[in-house]
Amino acid sequence: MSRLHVELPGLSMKNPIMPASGCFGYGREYARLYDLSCLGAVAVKGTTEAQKDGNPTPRVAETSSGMLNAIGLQNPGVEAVAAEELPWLAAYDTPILVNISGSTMEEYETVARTLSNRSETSAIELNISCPNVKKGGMAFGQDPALAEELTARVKAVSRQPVYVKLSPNVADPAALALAVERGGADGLSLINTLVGMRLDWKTGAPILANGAGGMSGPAVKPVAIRITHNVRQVTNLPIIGMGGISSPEDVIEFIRAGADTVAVGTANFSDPFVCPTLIEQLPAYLDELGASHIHDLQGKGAALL
Amino acid sequence: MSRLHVELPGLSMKNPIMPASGCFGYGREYARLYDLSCLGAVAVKGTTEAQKDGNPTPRVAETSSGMLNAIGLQNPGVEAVAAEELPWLAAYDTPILVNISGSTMEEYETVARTLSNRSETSAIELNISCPNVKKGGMAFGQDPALAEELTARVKAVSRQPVYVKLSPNVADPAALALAVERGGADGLSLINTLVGMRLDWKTGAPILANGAGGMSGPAVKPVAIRITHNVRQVTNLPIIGMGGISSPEDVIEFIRAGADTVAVGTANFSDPFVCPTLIEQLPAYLDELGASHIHDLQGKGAALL
Amino acid sequence: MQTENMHVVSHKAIAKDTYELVLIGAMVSQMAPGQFVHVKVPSEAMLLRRPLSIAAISQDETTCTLIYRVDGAGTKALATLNEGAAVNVFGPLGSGFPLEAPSSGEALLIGGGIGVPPLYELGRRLRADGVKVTTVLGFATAEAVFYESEFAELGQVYVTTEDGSHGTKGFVTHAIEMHALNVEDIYMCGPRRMMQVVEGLYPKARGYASLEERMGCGIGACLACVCDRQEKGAGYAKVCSDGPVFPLGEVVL
Amino acid sequence: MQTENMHVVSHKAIAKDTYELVLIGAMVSQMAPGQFVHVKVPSEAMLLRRPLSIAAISQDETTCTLIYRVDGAGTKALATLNEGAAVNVFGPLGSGFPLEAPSSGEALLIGGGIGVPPLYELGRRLRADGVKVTTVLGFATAEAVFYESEFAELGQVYVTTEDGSHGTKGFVTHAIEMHALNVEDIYMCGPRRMMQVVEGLYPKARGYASLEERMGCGIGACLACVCDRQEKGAGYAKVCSDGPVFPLGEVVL
Ligand SMILES: Cc1cc2nc3c(=O)[nH]c(=O)nc-3n(C[C@H](O)[C@H](O)[C@H](O)COP(=O)(O)OP(=O)(O)OC[C@H]3O[C@@H](n4cnc5c(N)ncnc54)[C@H](O)[C@@H]3O)c2cc1C
Ligand SMILES: Cc1cc2nc3c(=O)[nH]c(=O)nc-3n(C[C@H](O)[C@H](O)[C@H](O)COP(=O)(O)OP(=O)(O)OC[C@H]3O[C@@H](n4cnc5c(N)ncnc54)[C@H](O)[C@@H]3O)c2cc1C
Ligand SMILES: Cc1cc2nc3c(=O)[nH]c(=O)nc-3n(C[C@H](O)[C@H](O)[C@H](O)COP(=O)(O)O)c2cc1C
Ligand SMILES: Cc1cc2nc3c(=O)[nH]c(=O)nc-3n(C[C@H](O)[C@H](O)[C@H](O)COP(=O)(O)O)c2cc1C
Ligand code: FES
Ligand code: FES
Repeated sequence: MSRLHVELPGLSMKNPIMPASGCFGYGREYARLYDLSCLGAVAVKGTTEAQKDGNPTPRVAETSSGMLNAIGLQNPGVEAVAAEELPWLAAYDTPILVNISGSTMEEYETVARTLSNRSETSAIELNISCPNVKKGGMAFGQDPALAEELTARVKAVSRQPVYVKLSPNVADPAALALAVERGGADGLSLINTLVGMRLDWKTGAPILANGAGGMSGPAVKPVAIRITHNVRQVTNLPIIGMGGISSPEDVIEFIRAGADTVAVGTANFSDPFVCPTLIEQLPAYLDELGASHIHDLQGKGAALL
Repeated sequence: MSRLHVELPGLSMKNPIMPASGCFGYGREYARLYDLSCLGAVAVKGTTEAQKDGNPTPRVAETSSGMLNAIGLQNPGVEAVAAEELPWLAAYDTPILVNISGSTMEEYETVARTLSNRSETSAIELNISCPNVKKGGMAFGQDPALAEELTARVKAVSRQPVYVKLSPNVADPAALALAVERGGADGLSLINTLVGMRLDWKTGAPILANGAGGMSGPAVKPVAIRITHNVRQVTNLPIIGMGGISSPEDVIEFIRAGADTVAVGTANFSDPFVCPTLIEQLPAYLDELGASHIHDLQGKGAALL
Repeated sequence: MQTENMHVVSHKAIAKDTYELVLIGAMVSQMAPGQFVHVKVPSEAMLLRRPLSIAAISQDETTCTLIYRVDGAGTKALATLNEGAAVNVFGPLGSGFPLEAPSSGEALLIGGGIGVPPLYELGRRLRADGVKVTTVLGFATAEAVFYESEFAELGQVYVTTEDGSHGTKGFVTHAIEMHALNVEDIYMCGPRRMMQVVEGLYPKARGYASLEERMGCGIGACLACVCDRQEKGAGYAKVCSDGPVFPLGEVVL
Repeated sequence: MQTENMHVVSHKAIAKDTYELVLIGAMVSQMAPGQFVHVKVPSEAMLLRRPLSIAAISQDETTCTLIYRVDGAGTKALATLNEGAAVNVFGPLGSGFPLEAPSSGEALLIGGGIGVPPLYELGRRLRADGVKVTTVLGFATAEAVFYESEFAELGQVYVTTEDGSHGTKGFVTHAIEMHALNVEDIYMCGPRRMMQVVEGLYPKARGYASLEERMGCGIGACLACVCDRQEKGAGYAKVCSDGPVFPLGEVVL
């Protein structure tokens, strides 16, 4: 077993690097740049029951060491994803983490049932933290009782492990983590984007057509590290850490904070080759730290002592 | 009346620029660099009833386009501030916004009573959002009922207008704003720092001795703009906007979002002359935008329509 | 499609706030007119690359020319690059202009402001293939005008400025009307409003329009840069990968 | 105390990961040994200035020398500065070493690693005033050693390395013991651990220690850089403004 290999519910990963949901489509575009089989896993774009148009443009804006997006979950809908996208991506030798969204609990159930029944799906990532849709999305992720119920209902219909993706836009992320653990979550994805906004100083109009959007990139890394660290103190659930990762040092910082593996989002836009580059760079960092396996570096948290 | 003049409860400001609490001490150090009378106002370091030691060092860490601090409200206590600091600062021709903190409601009351009775105090800034103290601090700022009660109690003993400083570490900042408005707040300060953490990737130890700290600087500006904009939709209260301001464009972005005036914190560390520089630069920006007064640019929000 | 540290061969102001940046690198061999490159700004605080059209290509010298206007922080930082500096470029991206000679044998290039650059290499190729090239360039003021003489080498050029400080006063359509130009085959790039007016005035024109949208990935993965297709229910097109050049009639300008 | 765009006169590696940066500017006229400057890193994403000691001052040439070790991202970025480049400097800050001749007439300078720089200008001044200067410099390995010959011009120099690859194997205290150096008046700067050991071994020594702490403002306003005073209940001292140089016995090393 390689020193980068990570074994998590549903995800048998060659290495701890996966592109984050929404930053990598269904892999088709990046497959033109490198062989996706090198990746630890792929988290695909959020899928809803029906095809979704998303928000008007501009959908992205730049911020200091970060960006805002308000894509609004544009996606071709569950049937098209099942029929066209997953089979295509499954040709690569890498697990697929299928990110799902909805505006009602029923919609989440339908999408989870359909996609978890597909052999291509390795695990489900339940997005209860999207700040860019009017209904559902983040609301489920800000109320522990709703989050627990939704998790339980999705678990009940899902044949694959379920990772719940939490929002940083709450006073107490650890309480949400415990709620979804009670709901039966198999793992956690931390974090989705922080709600932010930028205005054009000349006109006063928001730069995003949607007004506000979700902030990602290195600017949010300290928030993500703190949430990962906090949550690791209260639960043993596997954690997929993310938020601003762009270097091997960042990957290790998340593992130190208690993540089991990581996802890389925004950095793909700065450097489209960032994922294979990180995979290539990590072993030398393990050497420098005298670690025989990446998990030797993992922060165990109070709950694991 | 100058085109930069801003008139707010207790604060008659020559211009909309004041240094933010905790980034400027009581002004003594910066007074060696320039004449503090040029400033719109000065927000002084948070004061508690007794002298407070604060946290062990390191107390600051750098983040991408931001910083973390965990000073822990080190201050000489209310008596020393009243006897030594305020009279000294009052020699300058600028209003003084006295930032107060506490670990119990009684402590807040005591500090507010003492300091609002000082003739040097122009207004009180009630800090219910400090992430760096174990007791009190942010807890009051995350629960609308507590925030309302605390505001009401401080208002009852205060002879000066009270601005309540809110935390961004909540799911719904507008709900907090409405709560403190019900409590009788005369104005709002938005925002305090976001909770964040950094680990040394080599050792896994937090860089701050305190573990977590408060994140400030340009990295958080989109969060601050969004909160300012959100809160402006629900209330007419005066808003002191802050979070990552370092340029005239930033000042205008906050005014556009609905702030009445702004505060500048972290930027003082990058450029110790940033406040006078902004004051000097703003008129040319008003010219460019064809604004005769800075408030011509102000975003009025839904509540003011 | 690759990333490469290209190097600055020359960099100079050619109009108000407008710079011509010549870069050398292996990537040039893959470039075609109408494609763009996604340029990393020399600042750690700016994560997003800037999409810039390829204005000229020299396969002999393995150089390409970008022309950009200093607008926000990123282009301001770009403008500080000295000769010899490395610039990280991702490209070439998008699908450019089809290079077949238009059926009328005449091409009308219509460029507005900072939309002018991609038309230049296109014009050179069409001209080399024997197509008659006519160009209409619209700018705000005389100070903003660039590449007038370069386009003049390809055929007749008409310049308009909004304030009349150079060429015809008014918009590109004024010049087209005034000189009764042949609008059978048009190639255009510029502000949306300009392209909408042209499309509205000449509904029978064949041709292509090159679009701009704010971008994330630049290759079709993030869905930042969508625009509506004209056909109802056909959904969105992605400017970065389906475009930036679209046949007239395909997407809503 | 001012901010100034100083300019790079020379910049070179003088040991492993260690650079000597000579800057020219008006601010030099205010500088004294033991003070530091707060240097803006050439990156927008790094907000905090880096405190660096003033290692040498030339009033004639209005230049000062900084010596720094590349450690994290900021010093890595500093190391890319070319001759002629502007560096924004805030300073001079803090209170430096008192320059009166020590009562014993002899000064023992004790420097560890990247704590060596501020001792150099101090040594030059003391020497110029007729004080007998002896220096002990501790480094990790031979590769890290710098300024040995510069200090040799001021008097006797003893170098120690942890691995024995140059000079005496061991720590600065080994050299002090081995050569039975006069420890009546000492001036030291280096790792906390080194200074604690020296203070512990020679409790009767008079002198000064220069401290390091992570800083925000650099002038005493933000309370980032505090250290404990030895006197119970006396509270904190601020390294940036009360120090960085403190008389032995004043603060907890
Ligand atoms: C396919 C394509 C080709 C282009 N070709 C050219 C060209 O040849 N010459 C030229 O001057 N400009 C061109 N542009 C526009 C150019 O990309 C923007 O002017 C530039 O990105 C602005 O960056 P900034 O740093 O000055 O502004 P900032 O406001 O700092 O940019 C912030 C963010 O917004 C984006 N952005 C801002 N304005 C635009 C815009 N008009 N279009 C797309 N993104 C924008 C930036 O890329 C960046 O991500 C092109 C755009 C596209 C999409
Ligand atoms: C008064 C004083 C004088 C100094 N003189 C010198 C000198 O002459 N030569 C030299 O090489 N070093 C000196 N240092 C240490 C030097 O400031 C740090 O090595 C440097 O700031 C590290 O920056 P970085 O970008 O490499 O590290 P990063 O880890 O990227 O720095 C991140 C943040 O932490 C701070 N930081 C990190 N390490 C230290 C440290 N050891 N001390 C203080 N802040 C730190 C940085 O200033 C920055 O704010 C001095 C420190 C102080 C307080
Ligand atoms: C353009 C964009 C689109 C995104 N779409 C989704 C999505 O569909 N579902 C989801 O759970 N997260 C989505 N995210 C959030 C990312 O998966 C990730 O949680 C976040 O960006 C933080 O990581 P980063 O800083 O590495 O980008 C999106 C992020 C970006 C930038
Ligand atoms: C070093 C430091 C100390 C601070 N101390 C206080 C404080 O005592 N009371 C308070 O209300 N806010 C305090 N703050 C928060 C600032 O006043 C301000 O709300 C925040 O930093 C955001 O603004 P900025 O990005 O311009 O720094 C402190 C911030 C910093 C960086
Ligand atoms: S920029 Fe990402 S899809 Fe076009
Ligand atoms: S660095 Fe701010 S008080 Fe010392």
